[in-house]
Amino acid sequence: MSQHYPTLLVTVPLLAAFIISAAGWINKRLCFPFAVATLTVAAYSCVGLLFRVLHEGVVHYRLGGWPPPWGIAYYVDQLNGLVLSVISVSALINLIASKRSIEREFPEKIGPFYTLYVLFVTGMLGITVTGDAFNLYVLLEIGSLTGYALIAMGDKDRAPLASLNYLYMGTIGACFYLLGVGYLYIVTGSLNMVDIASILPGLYQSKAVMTAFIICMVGMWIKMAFFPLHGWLPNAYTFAPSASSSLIAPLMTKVMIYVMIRFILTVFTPKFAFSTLAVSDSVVWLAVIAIVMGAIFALAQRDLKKMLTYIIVAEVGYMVGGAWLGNRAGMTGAILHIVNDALMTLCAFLVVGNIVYKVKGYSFEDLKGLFSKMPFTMGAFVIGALSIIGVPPTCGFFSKWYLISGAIQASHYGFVVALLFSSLVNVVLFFRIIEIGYYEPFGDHHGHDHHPEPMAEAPLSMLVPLFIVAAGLVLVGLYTGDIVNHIIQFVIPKGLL
Amino acid sequence: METITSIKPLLAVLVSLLVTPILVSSRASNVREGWTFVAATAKFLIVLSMLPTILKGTEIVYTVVEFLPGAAIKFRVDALGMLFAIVSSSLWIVTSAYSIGYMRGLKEHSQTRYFCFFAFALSSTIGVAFSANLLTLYLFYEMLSLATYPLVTHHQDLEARSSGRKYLLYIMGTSIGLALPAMLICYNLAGTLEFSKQGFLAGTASKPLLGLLLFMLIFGFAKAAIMPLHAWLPAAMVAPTPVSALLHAVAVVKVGVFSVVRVLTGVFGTNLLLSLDFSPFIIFVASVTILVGSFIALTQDNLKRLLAFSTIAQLSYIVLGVGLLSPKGMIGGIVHIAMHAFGKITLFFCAGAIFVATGKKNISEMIGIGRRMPVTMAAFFIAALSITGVPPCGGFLSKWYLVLGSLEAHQIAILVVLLFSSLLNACYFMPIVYKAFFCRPEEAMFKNTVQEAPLFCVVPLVVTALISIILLFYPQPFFRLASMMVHSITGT
Amino acid sequence: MGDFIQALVAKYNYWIYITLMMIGLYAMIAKNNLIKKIVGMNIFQTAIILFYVSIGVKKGGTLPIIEHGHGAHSHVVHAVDYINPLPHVLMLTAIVVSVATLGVALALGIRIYNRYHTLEEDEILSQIREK
Amino acid sequence: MKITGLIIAVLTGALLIYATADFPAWGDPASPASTHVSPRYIEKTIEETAVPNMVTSVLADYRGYDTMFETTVIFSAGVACFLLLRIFRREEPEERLYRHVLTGVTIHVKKGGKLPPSDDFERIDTEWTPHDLIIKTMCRLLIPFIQLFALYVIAHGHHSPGGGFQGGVMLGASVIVLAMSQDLRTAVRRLREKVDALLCATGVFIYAGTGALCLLLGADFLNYRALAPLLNVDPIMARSHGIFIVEIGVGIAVMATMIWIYSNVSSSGKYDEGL
Repeated sequence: MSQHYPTLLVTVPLLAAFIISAAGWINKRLCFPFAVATLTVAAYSCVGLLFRVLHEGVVHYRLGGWPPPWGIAYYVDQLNGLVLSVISVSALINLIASKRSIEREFPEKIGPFYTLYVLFVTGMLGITVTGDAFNLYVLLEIGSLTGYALIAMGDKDRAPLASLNYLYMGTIGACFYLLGVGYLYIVTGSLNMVDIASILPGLYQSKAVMTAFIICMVGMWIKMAFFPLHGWLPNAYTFAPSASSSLIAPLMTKVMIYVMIRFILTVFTPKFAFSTLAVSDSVVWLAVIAIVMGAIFALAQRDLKKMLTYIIVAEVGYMVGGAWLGNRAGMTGAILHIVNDALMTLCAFLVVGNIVYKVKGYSFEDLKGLFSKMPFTMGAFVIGALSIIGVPPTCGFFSKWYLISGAIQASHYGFVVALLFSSLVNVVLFFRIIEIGYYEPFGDHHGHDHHPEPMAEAPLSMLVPLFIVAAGLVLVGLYTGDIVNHIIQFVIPKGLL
Repeated sequence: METITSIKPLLAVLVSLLVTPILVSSRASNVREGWTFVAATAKFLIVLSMLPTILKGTEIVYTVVEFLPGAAIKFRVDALGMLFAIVSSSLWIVTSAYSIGYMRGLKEHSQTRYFCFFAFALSSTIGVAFSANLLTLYLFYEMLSLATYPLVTHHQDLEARSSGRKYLLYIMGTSIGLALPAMLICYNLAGTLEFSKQGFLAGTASKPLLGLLLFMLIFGFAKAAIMPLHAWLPAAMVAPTPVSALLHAVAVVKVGVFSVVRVLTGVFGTNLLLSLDFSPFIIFVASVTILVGSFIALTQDNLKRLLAFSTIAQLSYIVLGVGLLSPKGMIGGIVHIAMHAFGKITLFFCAGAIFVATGKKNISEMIGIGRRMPVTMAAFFIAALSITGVPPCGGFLSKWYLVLGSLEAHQIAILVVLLFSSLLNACYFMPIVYKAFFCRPEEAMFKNTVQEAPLFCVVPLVVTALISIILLFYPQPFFRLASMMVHSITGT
Repeated sequence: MGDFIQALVAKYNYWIYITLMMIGLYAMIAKNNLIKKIVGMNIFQTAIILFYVSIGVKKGGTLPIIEHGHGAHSHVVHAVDYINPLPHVLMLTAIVVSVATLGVALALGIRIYNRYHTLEEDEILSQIREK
Repeated sequence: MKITGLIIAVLTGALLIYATADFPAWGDPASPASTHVSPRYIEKTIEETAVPNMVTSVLADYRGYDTMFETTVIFSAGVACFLLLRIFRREEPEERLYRHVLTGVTIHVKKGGKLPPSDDFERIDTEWTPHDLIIKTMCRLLIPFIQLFALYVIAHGHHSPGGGFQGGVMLGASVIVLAMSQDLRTAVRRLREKVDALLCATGVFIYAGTGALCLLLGADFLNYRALAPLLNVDPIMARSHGIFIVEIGVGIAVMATMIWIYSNVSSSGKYDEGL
């Protein structure tokens, strides 16, 4: 079966989504075990595929048995394999962690919720695994449509509008991408990424190719919420239900960054992206602005979840900037940060989920005294915070290491300063939260006779996944060397120094 | 130089971390504190067991995981690290005993959290001592900052919060804002971060860039409390006294100074510093800190704040000694790590004991206290002598070497600074002792009921005071380690 | 100028689709009414569909169904005789996607309307601010 | 906002127009799009899939994988609308309205009250619900023909324009016409919500399941050749039949989803009389 991993990881969740949907009408209790089983299979296939790629090199798969470029083909290299594993594992962890909150928030609609959940994961996995530019668009729309619905189920007052705005922006983004693919098709006649890449070198001077590249990039930037196209993200992620925000926030932006890197590295070559088209410097400066503005906006927030969303905006700036530095270290940092940021965001949003589950709010007011109330959740939060700040040995430090190295090598000191600035702002942001959770409510006098609030920790089914993610942050940090040496370095073309 | 691979350094780091789950889960306080002792003793024994190997001139290395060539989590035990590790691990045992007396005496809340983070902080300290490269050092440095935050802000009141903010702002602000980019630039220049005998930066960059790096690294490790980045240390004195004692006389500040010493010797190397003529800059910064710190200490009434400023000044002795780049001065500076540690911890213990027994924090309220707490104040006197640098205490030796070093480096101005600051030390310590013992009985501010603090408090401070004296007569291990270190880097 | 007009006329299909698309884009950005935005979105998507379909055209080609059906194995088929089927297939997908998006957008619009009893964005925002 | 929108639209338009300079002339048979990939579809469709309609063969076979997800998109839109709008527990209103179909008399039934057991009453939600006999009758007459034609479109997709999507939409439209001309309750009585939802999932499942069946039979996903032994035909015809199976699935899914979306959107998820 192992030769079918590339398709299993997409089609198993797909088929299961229909079964879950049906099960929702017959017996709701079946939905959750089905979803878990499916995502376990998907995660197993993804990790299995990654190991196969590591051993054998690029894995090809022809869907329908048609050879590319006529049929749709999958090319799985180390980059896909890595991102796939991250997606499937984090979706699985979140699924288990959010069971209780889903059951509490949508007791009647468990079936459709899990259906859309699994379909969203299918979309994300499909985007990552596919080697066909148009197929990517279709899966992108699956991911987006399900995402809109999952988000709109949150806060009754605000979520639908936030989701609708996301839908407008998301549709523009996806349409730009589709248009870019159309421009590529009109000059190359092909939709297969590898095939396009083989035709393009003769056309690098073509205005159509340049425009195609630009609109594709703009479309992706909208989807990944790259400043100044980030407007939809904060509200959408803030007002989403906990289960959705901890699913979508780690995955959507990261997958789009993967797509961007895939287009830079595979479809258009780095030579075209960084040399022929002299925009990389401006993009990095845009990333600098994204990071700085993300950090500043995060400072202005008065609730935890919205603060985290602006941190995502800043983190997107990290990755876009890193990828566009145009050197090996920067690209390594960006790819590594896809993995790390997915885990970090997952950790942070799972914590928010736990807090919402117990305290029913996430504004700073609600966080008072949380360290004594929910010590384990907050312990995991601290690890996540450290990783986002970039303190070793958590993984956030190492991707920042590569990003800063890349910036130094490219002599782009603005980016270095922006990264350090955002780290410092993150220190302020997170220690503000920690302070609120740690000090307030104040004791009567000088801390003596201080009676901490009784412990009211989230259920074990939410804590264990959270701990796994928190431990993952440290483990991924410790194994950074292996990830870079055995996976990422094969992804980046030799020409890129 | 021979090296052997052994897991002992890692064990020494981890032993206190491993015990934290037990500390958390233990319900009885006796069990919890029993385990603290076990961990402290185990740590000390592991460190001590490596001493003979080090004294033989062999180094112990252990690589945990390698991220990049030249940048790994890697331990290397050398003479300098050994000296620091012995000091901090031995003092942990004493402090643990003192903590029990202090925390129980004051019925503090959240004692479990306190002991856990104490253990965590010690792990980080040993990690810094044994780190083989800048990355590992940075890692444990940051861990220490985080582990000490809950300790500094233990009281969880408004004052603790503002001090905690200041503490983090200074410590993490500088480490992320200055040390981290400096480290990355170093790595990009040299392709490695491994400390070496002659530094790894030689010949990699121009003088202005190296100067910038030196600046960033010295001020990036703000735990060394070099002015103007010293303000966190007095603020951090809101912590319970054992924390101030161990962390702000030994672990935290010494980690800062240790990091600076590592940067000067292992990253830049003495030859590079000499050839680039950076020594005057370091000496200037250190001298200013010594003098200004001592002057401010003169004006303090709160005993712990006075000790804090005294610490700021004394730390710069170490930087000064190493910055002189003369062998004797370096030996003096490095040995001062140990001498100052034993002296200053005694002083803090005394301040804490007074607080436990009387609840007083200010010097002006301590007139006549020597009659009520003679043992404590006798120890205070001995330690004050040690810090001032007067025999019969160990502090004399390190200062003597510093003076020799300044002569060796033909820096007469430094000689003046050293002597003058010793005078200042005497000026701010001796009045306390005088008022404690020799004021007239009618001036005494204490009732006859005031007694010595609990035994758990008194015994540790007596022990450390005695060690201060013993170190004058048997300073051999520390001098041996310091001179091994200096010989290995200067080659003489 | 002559060249320009020639280019304009020769590629008028692109001009038309771009104009349409920009009308849609403008509506999505500038309109205040949420439904008008949805209409703009549909125009935008339809313009792209037009663009793709116009790629498929071949002068002299007929619709892409082989006339003789089964038993035509001996009959030689020339690619130039039929228009390109691929863009049509792609646009079937795009149409379906735009219908699906429309459905979800309308569902969201209904939820918003049920909550705020208006679809003007500024009125909704002022209601939110008042709260 | 208007100015910003205008500027963005004009700039984007200018960029897009700028790029058309390097486009091949319109309808040029020698353009890359017409010469690179597509000729194979045109020339080999009979040979490889035995389907004369190239759009069908490309849609359901060469790029069948896309189409599977396309159907999934529609399916997810259906589920999304359901998830967003459907309201299950509704307060029973104070009084219900019933109209006597033959006379048009409206009866108010108080909460807890019962209606005489008769088929001549229909439930209505508002007093002004129109009662239009002509439209109702005409639609009722039309619906069978719409459905018949829809089935033809699905079945004849191999040889003429048509296929699962088009046929499915028509089938769905036939039910929607019923719901519009009568009311939603009548339509739902014909096709229960649960059945509709299950059909929706089943339709896509047929598609993806066919793909998975090929996988189980040892070929690549969606490689219909593998179905040859099951269908007892040669591999080429197996492709043609596979396409047909898949088109049926698409038809069912599209029909059911269209109805599902319509019912939820038109009644705001209440499943009352609808528009």
